[in-house]
Amino acid sequence: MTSNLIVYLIAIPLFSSAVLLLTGRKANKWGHLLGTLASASSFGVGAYLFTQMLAQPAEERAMTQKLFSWINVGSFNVDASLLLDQLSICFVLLITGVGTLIHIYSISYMSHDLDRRRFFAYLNLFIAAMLLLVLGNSYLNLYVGWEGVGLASYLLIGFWNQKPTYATAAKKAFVMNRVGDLGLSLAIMIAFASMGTVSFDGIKEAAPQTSTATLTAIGIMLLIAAAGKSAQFPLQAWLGDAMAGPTPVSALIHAATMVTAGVYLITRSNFIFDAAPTAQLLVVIVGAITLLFGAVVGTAKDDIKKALAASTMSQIGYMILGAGLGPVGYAFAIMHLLTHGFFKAGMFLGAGSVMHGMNDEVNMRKYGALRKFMPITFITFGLGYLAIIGVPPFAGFYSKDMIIETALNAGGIKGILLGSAALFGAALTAFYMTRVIILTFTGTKRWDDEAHPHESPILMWLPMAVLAIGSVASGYLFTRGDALVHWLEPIVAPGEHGEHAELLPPIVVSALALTMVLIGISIAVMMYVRRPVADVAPEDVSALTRIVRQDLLQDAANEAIFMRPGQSLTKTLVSIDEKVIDGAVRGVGAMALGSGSELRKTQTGYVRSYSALILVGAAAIVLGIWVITQ
Amino acid sequence: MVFNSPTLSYSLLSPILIILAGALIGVLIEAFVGKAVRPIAQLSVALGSLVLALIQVIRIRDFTSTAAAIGSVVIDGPGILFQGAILVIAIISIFLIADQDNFTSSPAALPGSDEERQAAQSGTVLTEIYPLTLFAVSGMLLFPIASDLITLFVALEVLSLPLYLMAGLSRHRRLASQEAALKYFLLGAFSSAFFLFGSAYLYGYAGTVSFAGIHAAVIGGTGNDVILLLGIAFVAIGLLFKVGAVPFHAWSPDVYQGSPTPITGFMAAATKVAAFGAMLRLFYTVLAEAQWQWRPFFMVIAIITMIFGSLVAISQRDVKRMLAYSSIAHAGFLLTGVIALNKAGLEASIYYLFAYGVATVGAFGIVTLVRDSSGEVSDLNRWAGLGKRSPWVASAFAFFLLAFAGIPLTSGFIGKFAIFSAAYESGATAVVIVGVLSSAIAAFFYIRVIVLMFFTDATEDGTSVVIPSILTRLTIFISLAITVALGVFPSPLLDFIKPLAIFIR
Amino acid sequence: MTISWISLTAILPLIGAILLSTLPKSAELRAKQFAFGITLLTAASAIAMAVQFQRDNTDLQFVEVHSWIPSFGINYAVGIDGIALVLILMSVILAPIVILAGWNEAQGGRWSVKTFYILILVLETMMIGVFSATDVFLFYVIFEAMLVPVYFLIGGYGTGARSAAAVKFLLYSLFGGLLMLASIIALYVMSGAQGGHTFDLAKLANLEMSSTTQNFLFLGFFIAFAIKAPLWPFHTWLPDAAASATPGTSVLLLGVLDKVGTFGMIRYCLTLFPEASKTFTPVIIVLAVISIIYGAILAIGQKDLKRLIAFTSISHFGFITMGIFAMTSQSQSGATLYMFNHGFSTAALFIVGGWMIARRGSSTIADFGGLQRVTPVMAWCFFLAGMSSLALPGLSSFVSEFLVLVGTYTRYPVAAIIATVGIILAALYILIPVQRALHGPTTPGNENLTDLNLREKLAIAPVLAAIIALGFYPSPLLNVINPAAVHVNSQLGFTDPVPTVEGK
Amino acid sequence: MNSANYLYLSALLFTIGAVGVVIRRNAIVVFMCVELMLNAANLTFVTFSRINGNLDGQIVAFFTMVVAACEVVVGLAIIVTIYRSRRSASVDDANLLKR
Repeated sequence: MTSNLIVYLIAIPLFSSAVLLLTGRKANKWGHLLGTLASASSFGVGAYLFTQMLAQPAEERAMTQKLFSWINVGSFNVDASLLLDQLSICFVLLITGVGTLIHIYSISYMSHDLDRRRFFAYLNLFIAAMLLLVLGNSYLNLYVGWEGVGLASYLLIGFWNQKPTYATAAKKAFVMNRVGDLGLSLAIMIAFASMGTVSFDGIKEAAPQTSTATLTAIGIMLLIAAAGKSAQFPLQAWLGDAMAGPTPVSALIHAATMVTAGVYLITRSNFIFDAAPTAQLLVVIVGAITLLFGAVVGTAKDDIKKALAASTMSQIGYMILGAGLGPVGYAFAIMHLLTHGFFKAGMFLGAGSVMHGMNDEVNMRKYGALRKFMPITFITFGLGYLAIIGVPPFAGFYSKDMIIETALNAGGIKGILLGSAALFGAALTAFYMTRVIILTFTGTKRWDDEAHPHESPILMWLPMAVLAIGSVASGYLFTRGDALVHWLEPIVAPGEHGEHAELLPPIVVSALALTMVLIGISIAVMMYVRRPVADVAPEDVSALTRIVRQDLLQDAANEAIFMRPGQSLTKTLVSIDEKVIDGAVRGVGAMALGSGSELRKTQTGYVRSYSALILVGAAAIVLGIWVITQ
Repeated sequence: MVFNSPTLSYSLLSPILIILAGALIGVLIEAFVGKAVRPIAQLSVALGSLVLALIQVIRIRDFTSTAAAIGSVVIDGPGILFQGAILVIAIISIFLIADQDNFTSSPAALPGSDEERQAAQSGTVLTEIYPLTLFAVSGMLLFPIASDLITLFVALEVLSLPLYLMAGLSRHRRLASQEAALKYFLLGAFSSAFFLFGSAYLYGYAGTVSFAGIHAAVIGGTGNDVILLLGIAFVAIGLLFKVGAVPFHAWSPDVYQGSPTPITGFMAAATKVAAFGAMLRLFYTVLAEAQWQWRPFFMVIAIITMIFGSLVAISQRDVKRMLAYSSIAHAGFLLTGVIALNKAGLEASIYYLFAYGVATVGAFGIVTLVRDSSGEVSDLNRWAGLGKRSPWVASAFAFFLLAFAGIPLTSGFIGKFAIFSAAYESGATAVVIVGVLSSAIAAFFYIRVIVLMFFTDATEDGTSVVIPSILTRLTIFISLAITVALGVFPSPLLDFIKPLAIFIR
Repeated sequence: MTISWISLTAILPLIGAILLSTLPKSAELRAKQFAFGITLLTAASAIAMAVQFQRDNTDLQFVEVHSWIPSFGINYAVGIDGIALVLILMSVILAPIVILAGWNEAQGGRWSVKTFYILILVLETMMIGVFSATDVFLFYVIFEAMLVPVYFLIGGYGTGARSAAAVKFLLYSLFGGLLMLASIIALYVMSGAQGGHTFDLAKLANLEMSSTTQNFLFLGFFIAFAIKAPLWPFHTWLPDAAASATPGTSVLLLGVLDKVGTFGMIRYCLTLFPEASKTFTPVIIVLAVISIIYGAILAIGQKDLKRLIAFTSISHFGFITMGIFAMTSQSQSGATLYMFNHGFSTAALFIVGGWMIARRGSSTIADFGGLQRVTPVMAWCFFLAGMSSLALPGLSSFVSEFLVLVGTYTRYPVAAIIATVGIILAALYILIPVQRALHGPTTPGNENLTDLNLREKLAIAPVLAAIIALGFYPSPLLNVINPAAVHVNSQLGFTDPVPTVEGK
Repeated sequence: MNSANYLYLSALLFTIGAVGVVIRRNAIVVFMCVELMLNAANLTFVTFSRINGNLDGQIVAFFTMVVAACEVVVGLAIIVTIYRSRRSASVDDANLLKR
C-alpha cells in the first residue's frame, strides 16, 4: 500500500523551519506560532495515517512512498523513498505528539529569549530530521535523518553558545555522534559490498543467505552507531553536557526522541541481529553496563537536569538491553521507549518549570519544599516519578517489568547476570529518583530570598499534565492484550514468550522488582529525609562518591585516551610538516643555491686559471681517449 | 704545364661576398667620408649589405653544390639556414649597435683622460664598429659552410678577430671592457691553437684537409684511431670553446659582462649559430660514422654544461653574467641536438638556434635600456621594481626570460621540446632527463628576475629606464614579435626548415 | 552551420580580456562590471553546450580538430565527455561568483584592478581549454601556461609573503610539469616509431610499450598531477599559496586548478597507462589515505583560517584520488562528483572566510569570536559551508564522499575503513573553527563588524543553494558522470566487484 | 729517420706552449706561447704532409702563418691598450670581472 501523505510529515516542519530561518527577525512575532502549528499539523497527518493503518489488516499496514531516485550509480541504487509501518508510526506519533506539546511549552518557556524564533526553527528542523530518520526505507535515507538530528541537537545544545562551555558541549555531542556515524556508514558499506543493497527489505531478504560473520560485522557497526546516538557505553559522555541546551530541548531530544534512535536502529535491524548472536550479545552487554552506569551516575548528581540525563542514559540502557534480547525483547524495548518518552519528557518539563520558578537555578540542593509553591509541577512530576521507578499501575511498571523478566529468562548464567543487573538498576533508579523528588519538593526551603518560586503559566503546565496522563495510562494501554506486541509483530519476528524455560514466574519477577524499588526508596528516605540536606555538596565524602560525582571519570578517561594523545599527535604532525616535508622542499632549493655559489668560485677572473681549466679539460679528454683506446 | 683556373660560382657565394664588400666600403667610408655623415652612411651600408645578403640567401635557398669554391665550401640547406639565421640576427642587432652611446668615442684614448673627454664632448662617434661587425658576419657566414679544415680555420679567425676588438669598445667601465677583450683574445687564440692542432691530426689521419676526404677515411677506418680521436678531440675543443661549453666556458661570463651590451647580444646570438652550424656539419657529416668515438664525450660535456650553467646562474647578481650563464646552459641544451645525430636533431637545433638567438638579442637590447647617470645598470638588485616603473620594458624582458626558461607558448618551449625529443629518439635518455631537470633549475633564476622586477619594491637609486631610441625599439620589437610568433605558430618556420635541413657531402 | 561550442565558450573570456585591456586604468568599476558580464556570458554559453550534451553517449562530444603544428603532429583538438563537462560547468559557474564575491579584492594589489580581471579572464579561458583538450601537447601547453596568470594573481594581489608563496607554487608545479614533459616526449617519440608522430589521446592510448617504460612514463604524469592535486607528500606549496592568495584566487586555485590534477589522473594516467595504473594503484591508494588523514589532522592543528581550509582540501583531494584509483563505478563517479562539490564547498568556505578576514583584518582564527551574534547571516553561511565540507548528509558533498567510500570499500575495504575515520576528523576541523570564530562571547574588535550586504548575499546564495539542492537531488550530475566513469573503467577492463549475496 | 719523432717534438712544443700560457703572467709572453702552439701545429701539418706524401699540410702552414700574423695585429693592439691604461702587461692585474 502506498500513500502520498507520508512526505508531508517531514515536509511541513522542514518547510516551516526553512521559512523561520530565512525570514529572519521579521518572523519574530509569529515564528513560535508557525513552528507549533507545523509540528501540530504534522501530528495531525500522522494521526490520520495511523487511523488508515488501523483500517488495514496487519500485513498490509505498511505504507511506502517513493519520492525520486536519489543516488543511482552502477549497482548502487538508492531511492529517496519513505516507509511508514507499524514500527515507524509509533515513533511518528511519539515525535510529533510529544514534540507538539513541547513546542507549546516552549512558547512560554522561551518567551523572554530574543531568539525564540530561531529556537522554533531548530525544533522544527529536528522534528523533520527525526521523522526522516524513522521513515527512511533504507539505511542511507536513515543516515540522512540520523545526522540531521545530530545537527539539530548540535544547534540546540549550543543555542546559547555565547557561553563557551555550552558551545563546547555542543561540539562534544556532535563529534561523539560522528563516532557513531562512522559505525553506521561502515555498516552500510559492508551491507552494500556483501548484499548489493542498502534498503531495509532488500537486506532483510538477503540476510538469510549472508554469512554470520558479515552480519555480525554489520551488527557491531550498527551497535556503535546506536551507542553514539543513544549515549550508550562507551560513547555516553556527551549526554550529561548536552543539558546545556534549553530544557525543552533536553525533554524532546535528549529524553523522549533522538536519544532513543539507537533503539529504533537495532529494532529496525532485527533481521540482522537475530542472525548474529555475537552482535546481539554485545548489545545486551552494552545495555546492561549503561543502565547501571547511568543509574550510578544519577545517584550523585545535584544538578536536576543532569540527574535526569543520567536517568535517561540508564533507561535507554534498559531499552537497548531489551532490544538485545530480541526477538522477544524488541516490542518491550519499544514499549519502554514510548512510556519513557512520556514520563521522562514530563519530568524534564517539570524540571524546566522548577527552574523557571527558581530563576534558572539547577542545583537541587538549593531547592526544597517547592511542593507548596508549584503544586501542579509537583503532581505531574510525581506521577512521572512513580512511572519511572515502576510502581504499578504506572506506565514504567509494565514496560520495565517486561524487560527485567525477559532478561531473567534470557537463559542460563547470561539470564541471571542480566536479570540481576536489571533488578539492581531498578533499585538504583528508585533511589536517585526519590532523591530528586525529596531534594526538590519536600523538606525545608534552601533557596535564598531573591528567588520567588511560583507556579508556571498554563502553556507550560498543560503539556506537563498531558504527559503525566500518558505516564499514568500508557503502560496499561500498551499491554492490554499485548496490544503493542501484536501491533509490532509484522516487523519484528513474533515474540512468543519464553523460548527458554522461565527462570521465574512473572509474578515473582514483579515482586522482586518491587522489593528492589522499595529498598531504593527507603535508602533514599533514610539519607535525605532523616538527615538535613546541606545546601552545598558535602566535601567529606568517600573516594567512591567523588568518582561517581565525576561521572565515573568518563571525561578523564576520554581525555587520557583520545584528546591528549590526539592533540600531541596534531602538534607533532604540524611541526613535521613544517620542518621535514616542507623542509625537504626548501632544502632542495637551498642546495641548488648553495652549490651554485660554490661552483661560482671557479670563476676567479684570472685568465691563467681559465686557460688552466681549458687545459685540464683537454687533458681529461686525452686521458679518456687513452683509456678507451687501450 | 696546364694551369686550370679555379671556378667560383659567385651567385652561391654572393652572401659572403656582399658582406665583405660592405665591410670594405665601410673601411673606405671611414677614410673618405666626413664625420657628420659617417654614422648614417655606415649604418645604411651595413644594413643594406646585410639585407641584400639575406635576400641572396633566400634566393639561392634551393641550390646545393659542393663545388661552389673548388670544394672548400658546400652550399646546402642547412648552410643556407644558418646563414639566414646569422643574417637575421645581425640585422636585428645592427640597430642596437647603431645606438652609439654604448661605445667609446675614442678607443685609443686612456680611460678617464682629457683626450677621451674631448672626444666625447666633440660628439665623435665610433663608426668603425660597422665594418668590424660586417667582417665578423662574413666569418660567421663562412664558418658553417666551410668544407675543408683550412676554410674552417680561416673562417673561425675571421669571425673571432673583429669580436675580440669589439669586446673592448665599451663607453662605460672601459677598463672592464678592455679586460674582456684581453681575456677573450688570449683564450680565443689559445683555443684556436687547439683547434688547429686538432685539424693537423685530422689531416694526418685522412691525408687530406677536405671534409669529403676525411669522411671517406673515417668510413674506410684504415687509419690510426688514436690520431683520429686526438684530431676530433682538439677540433671539438676549439668549437666547444666558441659555444661556451663547460669546461671551456670560462671566458663567456667575463666577456659578456665586460663587452658593450649590443656586442654581447650580437656575439652571444650569432657566434652560437655559426659555431653550432660548423659543429653540426662536422659531426653530422664528416664524423657521423665515428660517433662511437665522440658521442660519449659529448654526452658528458652536455650534461656537465647544462647542470653547471643552470646552477651557477642561480647565484648571479649581475644580469649580464646571469644571461651569460644561461647561454652556457643553452649551449648544453644545443649539444643534445648535436648528440641526437638524426634529422630531427638537425631541424630542432636550427630552430632552437634561431629562436634562442633572436630572444638573446632582444634581452640584451633591453639590458641597454636600464641605466643610471654612470651608464648601464646590470646589477640585478637595482632592477627591483622595474615592473612598476616601466611595465612594458619589464614585461618584454620577462617574456624573453620565459622563453629562455622554455615556458609553453614561447619559442623556447618549442625548441626545447623539439631538441629533447630528437635526443630521446636517438636513445640519449640520460641527457634528456638531465636536460629536463636542469631546465627546472634554470626556471628558478629566470623567475627570480621576474620576481625582482614585479614583486619587489624599487630602491630609489636613480636607476631608470631610458626611453629607447627608435633603433633599439626596433631591435626589441622585432625580436619580441619573432619570439611570440615562434611560440604560438612555429609551423611556418618548422615547415621551412624541414625540407632544407639535409646536409650534402 | 554548426557552432563549435567548446571553442566559443573558451574564446569568450579571452576576447573579454583583450577588450578589457583597452579600458583606462581608472575605470575600475567598469572593468569589474565588464569582467562579470563576460563570465556570465561564458557561463551561459557553457550551459547552452551542456544542454545539447548527450548523456549516454560515451564518446567525446563537440569534437573539434584543427592542425596546429603539423610538423610535430600537434593539433588543436578539443572534445568533452561527461567528466570534462561537469568540471567545465563548475569552472564557468565559479568564475562570475568569484568576481562578484571578491568585488573589492583587487584593490591594494601591486597592479591595477583592470589587470586583475584580465588575468582572471585569461585564466578562465585556460581552465576551459585544459579540461577539453584531447591533444596531449595542447593539454600540456595549457597546463603549464595556466601557471603564469595564477602566479601573477597570487604574487600581485595576495597578502603576506605573497611573492615567496607564488614562486614556491610556480617552481613546484613547473618541476612537476617538466617531469610530465619528459614523459610526453617519450610518448611522442614512440608514436613516431609506431606509425606517425601524433599527440592524439586516443592514438597514444594504443601505443605498444614495455611495462617498465609504461611505469616510468606513468610516474612522469602522475607526479605532475599529484603535485597539482595536491597529494601527500607533494602538498606543502598549497597552504602557503592559499594563505597568501586573495580569496577569489584561492577559490580558482583550489576549486578549479587543482582539479586539473585529479582530472589528469583520470583522463591521462588511466587512459594512457592502464597497466601502470594498476601496478601503482596500491601505492597511490596508500598515499591517498595518508592525505585524507594527514590533511585532516593538520587542518585541526592550524591557527590560520586560510591554511586550515587549504589543509581540509588536501584531505578532500585524498578522497578524490582514492575514488579515482579504486576504479569502481561508484568510486569513479563519486570522485568526479566530489571534484564538482569540493569546488563549491571550498568556494563557499574561502569566499565567506575571505569576507570575515577582510572585515576583521586578520586571518587568525583566534581573532574572531561570537560572530554569530554580530553577523548572523555571515556566520550562517560559514557554518553551512563548513557543514558541506564535513559532508553532512543532505548536502551535496555527502553524496560524493559516500560514493567514494562505498565504491572503494568494495575493492579496498581496509583503505575505505581508515578513510572513514576522516569523517570524525572532519567534524573536528570544521567545528573547532566554527566554535572559535562564531560562538562564544564576542571578542573585542568584532563588536561592530557589518553583516553581508546584498551583493555578497547574491554571490554566496547560488553556491549554498547548489550545495543543498544537489545534496537532495544529485541525479542531474550523476547521470552525466556515470556513463563516462563507467566507460573509463571498462577501458581499463574493470568491472565492479559483485556482492557476495545478490540482494535487491 | 722516423718522421714520428717530429710528431712527438711538435706535441712537446704544443704542450710547452700550452703550459706556458697557463703559468706565465706577462700578456706578451702568454701570447708568444700561443704562437708557439700555433707553430707546433704547423710543424705537425708539415710532418703529416711528409708522411701522407701530399702538399696540403704545407699549404695549411702558410695559411696559418698569415692568420697568426693577423692575430698578432689584433692581439698586440689589445695588449697595448691594456698596458697603456693599466701601466702593466700582467694578465693577473686585469681582474675586474669575476664570479
